[in-house]
Amino acid sequence: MELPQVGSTRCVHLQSKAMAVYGEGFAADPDFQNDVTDFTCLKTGRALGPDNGPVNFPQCCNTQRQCYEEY
Amino acid sequence: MAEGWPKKRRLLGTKIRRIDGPDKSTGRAKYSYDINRPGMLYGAILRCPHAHAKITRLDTAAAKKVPGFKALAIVLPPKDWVVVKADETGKTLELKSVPSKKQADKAEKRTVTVGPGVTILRGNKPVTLADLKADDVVQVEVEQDVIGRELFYAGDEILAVAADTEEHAKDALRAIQIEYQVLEHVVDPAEVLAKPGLRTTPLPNLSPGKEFTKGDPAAGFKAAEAVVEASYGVGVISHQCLETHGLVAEWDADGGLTVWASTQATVATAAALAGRFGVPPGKVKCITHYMGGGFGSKFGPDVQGFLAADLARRTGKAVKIMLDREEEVIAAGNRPSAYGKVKIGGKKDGTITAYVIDCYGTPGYTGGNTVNLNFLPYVYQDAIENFTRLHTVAFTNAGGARAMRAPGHPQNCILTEFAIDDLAAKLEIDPVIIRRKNLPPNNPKANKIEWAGRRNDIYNEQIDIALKLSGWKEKWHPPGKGKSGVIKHGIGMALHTWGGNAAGGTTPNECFVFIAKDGSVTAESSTQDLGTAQRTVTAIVVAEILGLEPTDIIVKIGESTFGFSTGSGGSTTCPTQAPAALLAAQQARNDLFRKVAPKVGADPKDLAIEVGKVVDTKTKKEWSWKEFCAKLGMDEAQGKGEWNLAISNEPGNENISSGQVGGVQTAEVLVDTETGLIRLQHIVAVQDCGLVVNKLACESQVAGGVIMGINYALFEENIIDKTTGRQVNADMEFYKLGGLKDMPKITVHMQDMPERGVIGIGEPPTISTAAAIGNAVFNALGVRVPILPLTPKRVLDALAKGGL
Amino acid sequence: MNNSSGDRRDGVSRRGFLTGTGAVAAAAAGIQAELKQATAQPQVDDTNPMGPAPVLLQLTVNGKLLTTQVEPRVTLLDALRNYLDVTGCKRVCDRATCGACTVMVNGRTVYACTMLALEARGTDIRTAEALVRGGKLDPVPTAFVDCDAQQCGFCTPGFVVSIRAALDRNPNATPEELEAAVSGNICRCGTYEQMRHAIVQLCKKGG
Amino acid sequence: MKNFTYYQPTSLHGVLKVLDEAGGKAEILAGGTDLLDRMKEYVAQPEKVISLVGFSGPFKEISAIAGHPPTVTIGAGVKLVNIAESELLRPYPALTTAAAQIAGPQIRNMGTLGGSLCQRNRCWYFRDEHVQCLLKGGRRCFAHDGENQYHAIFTQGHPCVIVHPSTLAPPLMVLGATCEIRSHKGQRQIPIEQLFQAPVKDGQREHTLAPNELLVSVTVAPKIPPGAIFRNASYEVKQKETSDWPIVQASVAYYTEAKRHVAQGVRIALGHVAPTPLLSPGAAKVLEGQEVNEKTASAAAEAAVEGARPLSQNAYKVQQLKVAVRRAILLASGAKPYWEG
Repeated sequence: MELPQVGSTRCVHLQSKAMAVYGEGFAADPDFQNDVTDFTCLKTGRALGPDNGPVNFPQCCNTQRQCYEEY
Repeated sequence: MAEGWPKKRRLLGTKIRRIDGPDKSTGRAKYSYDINRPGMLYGAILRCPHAHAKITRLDTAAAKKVPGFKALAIVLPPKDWVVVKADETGKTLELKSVPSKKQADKAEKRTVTVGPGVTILRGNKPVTLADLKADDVVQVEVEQDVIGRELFYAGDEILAVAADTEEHAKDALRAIQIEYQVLEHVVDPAEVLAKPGLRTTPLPNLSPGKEFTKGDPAAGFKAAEAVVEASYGVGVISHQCLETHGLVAEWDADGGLTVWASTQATVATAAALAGRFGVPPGKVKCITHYMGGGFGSKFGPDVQGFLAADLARRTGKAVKIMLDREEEVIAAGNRPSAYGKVKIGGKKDGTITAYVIDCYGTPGYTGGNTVNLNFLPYVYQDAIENFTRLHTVAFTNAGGARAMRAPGHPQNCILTEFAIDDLAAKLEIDPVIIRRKNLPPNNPKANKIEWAGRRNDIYNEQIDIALKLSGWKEKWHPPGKGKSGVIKHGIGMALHTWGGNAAGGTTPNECFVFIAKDGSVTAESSTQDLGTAQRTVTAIVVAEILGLEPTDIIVKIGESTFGFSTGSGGSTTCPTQAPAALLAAQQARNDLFRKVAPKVGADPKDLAIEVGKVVDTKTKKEWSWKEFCAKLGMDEAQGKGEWNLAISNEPGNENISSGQVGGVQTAEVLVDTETGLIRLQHIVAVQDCGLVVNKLACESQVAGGVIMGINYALFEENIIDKTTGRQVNADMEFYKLGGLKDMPKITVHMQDMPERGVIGIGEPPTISTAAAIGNAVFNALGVRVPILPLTPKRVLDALAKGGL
Repeated sequence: MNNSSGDRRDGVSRRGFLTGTGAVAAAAAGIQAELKQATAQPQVDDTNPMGPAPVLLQLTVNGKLLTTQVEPRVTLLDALRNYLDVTGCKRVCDRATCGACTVMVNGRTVYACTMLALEARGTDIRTAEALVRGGKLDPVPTAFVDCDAQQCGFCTPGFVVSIRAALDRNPNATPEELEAAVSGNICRCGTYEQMRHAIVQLCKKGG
Repeated sequence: MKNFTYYQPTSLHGVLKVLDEAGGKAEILAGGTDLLDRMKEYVAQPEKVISLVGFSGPFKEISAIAGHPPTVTIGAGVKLVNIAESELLRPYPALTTAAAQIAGPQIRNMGTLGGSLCQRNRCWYFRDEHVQCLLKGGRRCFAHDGENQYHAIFTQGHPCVIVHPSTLAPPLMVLGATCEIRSHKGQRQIPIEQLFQAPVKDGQREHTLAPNELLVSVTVAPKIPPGAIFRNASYEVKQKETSDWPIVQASVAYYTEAKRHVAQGVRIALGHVAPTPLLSPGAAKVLEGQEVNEKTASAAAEAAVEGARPLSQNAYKVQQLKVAVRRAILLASGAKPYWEG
């Protein structure tokens, strides 16, 4: 059972239901562990970033992404 | 060691009327949808009508002339810039990007010609060129920046307008001239599997499958006395919250923002708005006193919340944006579909020797897995030696999935429990034998109070209760072999499990209790009541500790400024807020004793609470509650309770709150084999739960979960047309939901296990209902109707194929 | 905390209630005059065109005469909620299906979302807010609270009004009749089981 | 919805005058349960809306039920609830039970006879403003090969495969009803079958009224020889027991004379299966002169589905229609419903 890797460099605007319910301890949320939690970008309020790209863990830990802002 | 729950309980576990029942049942309760502010404007959102397209032209001039039009905001967030030069005569604005080490340091420059399609904002207020000077930090919105933007589903948000009335907002929206380049779309996940190279969504449509194997399934199938191969599935459904998503946003004179939002997370919503508009969190307030259902889809302001607040800062007026029904269905989240080919092998003694599943589903244009990947073959996985699970996510041009009541679990349950009943039929045994044989074993290392240490016993006990209450022994018959006639009778069963632990990360949930000298008690928490009766839970807990009645407690919840709280998800609210209220009430009581004892010549540790009074256990003196509190004088007794997952996991706290429950449900149906109509007769829901706080509302949660499961089994699904890529039933007419007379008798049996502390049960009861009903229909017909919902068409088509 | 809008749109204050029965009688007389004149030979134009600009709207809601101005296209539901700050009826489907907007017009339940506000002039409009007098709850909401037949509560006013109307027409209604009375109402949280208990209580104790 | 001028005439003359001058740009507002839906979807954008609510006042001929059986005239403005509860219509359960099962109480308190007969179809492509189907000037019908689980199984070669949504039309057809239609220039009477047409292009509707015509009343007058016993019933298949559209409907009427239960003057009509409500002479012929029992009822049901051409997703409606016809016949005959075992 591989856990989605909890990158330390996640973008400050990445939000998910797991974070709304478990805060910084979101990795403990079973839904997060089973990758059934939904992600939104706090800049756009949608599941697409300011660059209209997808919002999820791997994509929003990519420091080279144009709209990425370190925590 | 914490004092914990009182051993002798007066209110806890009894049936108590909701304290907000009267306001709700007489329509006096004010929801976000009902808020009318002075001079309030109405917003409406322009959405792409195509399933996949790019914007090629936008002209908003006509819209801005529509009577009542006030403001327009496009969905792309205005970018922060530093003013280099503001040239009033030339009508141009020279900008450079805000220097920040955080972004991959790409300095940008831009020169904007200021005109009708350009809006400049500074400190959340619209400004003109004349107001600007060098080095000002501003946000600049250029409407034409939308040109070329790719839109991924029919309903994707583009911009919003605000007007004096809702009618004028719709008129302005329709006056907007916009053109699209229509692109290829796909809405059927099966089509995505057939075309691997497809790219019509932000990520490639077909995402790589995830596989996991335990043991040796091939060997398992060899050892099996019977093997069944079949396909099952269930389509995408919408949350259909009756109060749609949305909020009213209003800025105050000094740049603070208040929103009345329909949300499951007041604190997270306020924090998101603070981040988006660069306002200190302390100056943003989210109010959610009453909320018309969320079911997992409302955890933040969403784009409509940002647009309302954006339009409000541009107009200086309050702005209300509440989605209409069609928007709610297509754009506000859904439970993703799950279709699977299952191969299951087993023996006459019930052992499942092997289970292999290859399943896929669509979460719309974005989202994660569509089944709960680490929980297949669901409840039974720890007992089954050999299984393989392969799951593939197929993105389609439809609205994105969001968590929905027990995310993934109902799908898991269907893809497991259907296979068990089909295997039992081939082995010619009662499916209960297979269920009992493969129940998860007790974990010898875990203590006996907790779920892990006693789950096998709990499930067996629940199966016994369900068999008795449903009359299974008399009613079950081999599939299709019930009494003859056009109307066939059947009975089916399914099991589920769910977390329900306390929530919260490093910042615990808070509850505050204040006792005033007039004896009045106020309990405050920023948590929200989605219909789960959380307001009444807090009142009951505080009243129990202070010897009062729930209606005596002034409960103030649903305002983000009442301390920290986490969102209501994962069935974590009650197991978090009830302990917080318990500790707050106990602390306030002790504070009261400490402050008043010297004035009445008593020792605080001798004082105790009885119903309506305080007694000195040593001197046997007693005071009425009001009389005792009056001694507070200028003082106020205070208590603060903190609780979260970490605290609940500390040894000894499992009596206060814990997690993980099981649950067994049976369903009894009559099926008219001529018309394909299914009439539910009886559903039994046996649900373990820790300490029950309010038995009345607890049973409501279970019955409510069952009813949502009934809709999932029989009535609801999103139907999207392949050609247009548009949903044909984004309404409540052809998106069918059961009414009162569609419901069977529902017998709820709560297993009260107070020693486990409070456990959340909002989500588990909805998990196994659909699977139990599907198995009951199979038992009635002897033919499997494999795809839910079980519409008359699917029943008749299955009968025609099944040769019955 | 939530006060309704003050002056808005063409200066007619939404707070400009014409209280007292006098006003109601005057309005009703106006309507009667309109109808009496209809039986006379129709030489004069009796088609009564109104709008499209906003027109005066007077509605008797829960016994009070409320006044505002609306364009003809405004439904009774939107007039009540958006113009008159009466929010005891909710907008959920807005397409004559879910029942959350159910109100009584002259004792009959209707979907307020699918009736023009102008069509409700001169009628007696009752919402769920009429079912409490001075803190005393009507038997129907009382039964709902006793049996916990409301969870989020957004659909509850519609259900309560439907059952109240059925009991008004037949105080000895059977549970079967009351269940039929709510066949035009939908709940999503799933309060139906508790609603059955409330209905049984109402039939026993009499609505 | 788009704004409009609202008329509340208090004379039939006033209604017909405005209707005449509007040149097709007006819509009649009776109960509103169809029109307001269409206007909110911007599928209908009339400049004028003519209300019949003023009619609940003195104009009896449009809002009353009069006459005595077998001939009863029902005003087009009569509410569905009043049809369901009418004493005068008690001999016609085919009509009254159908009215009593429409949607829910709210719709039955608002909807009218005229509204039921003249309502537009409920096809979910037609009612989606963003879909240009045949009836809105487009070049194709999206249901034909699309989501057609609730569409027609008798398409009669028509390119538009809607079903007519009126649940009162089939019972009125078996009860030999005629419609009284008026316009500013005069009036006419037609058998109810001629009120319906299968629309194929923009501007056409599911009924044959001219833009300036108004349906004023419907008169039920089944031909029953003296002394004969008149039997009639309707049966609908609905997925839900609460507010829901029928998937199929059948109505039956016939009379019997001597002791033996031989059906005569048989009329059978089918609802929600074709662009118009359908009389089924074929089915009627099979039952005519036969003793009514499960065998003859089944034979008539087989005849009723003769010629059905289901689409890609609604073959199941053929089976359901057979069942509806058989059960309607048995209900009319007074036999104990075998399906309520």
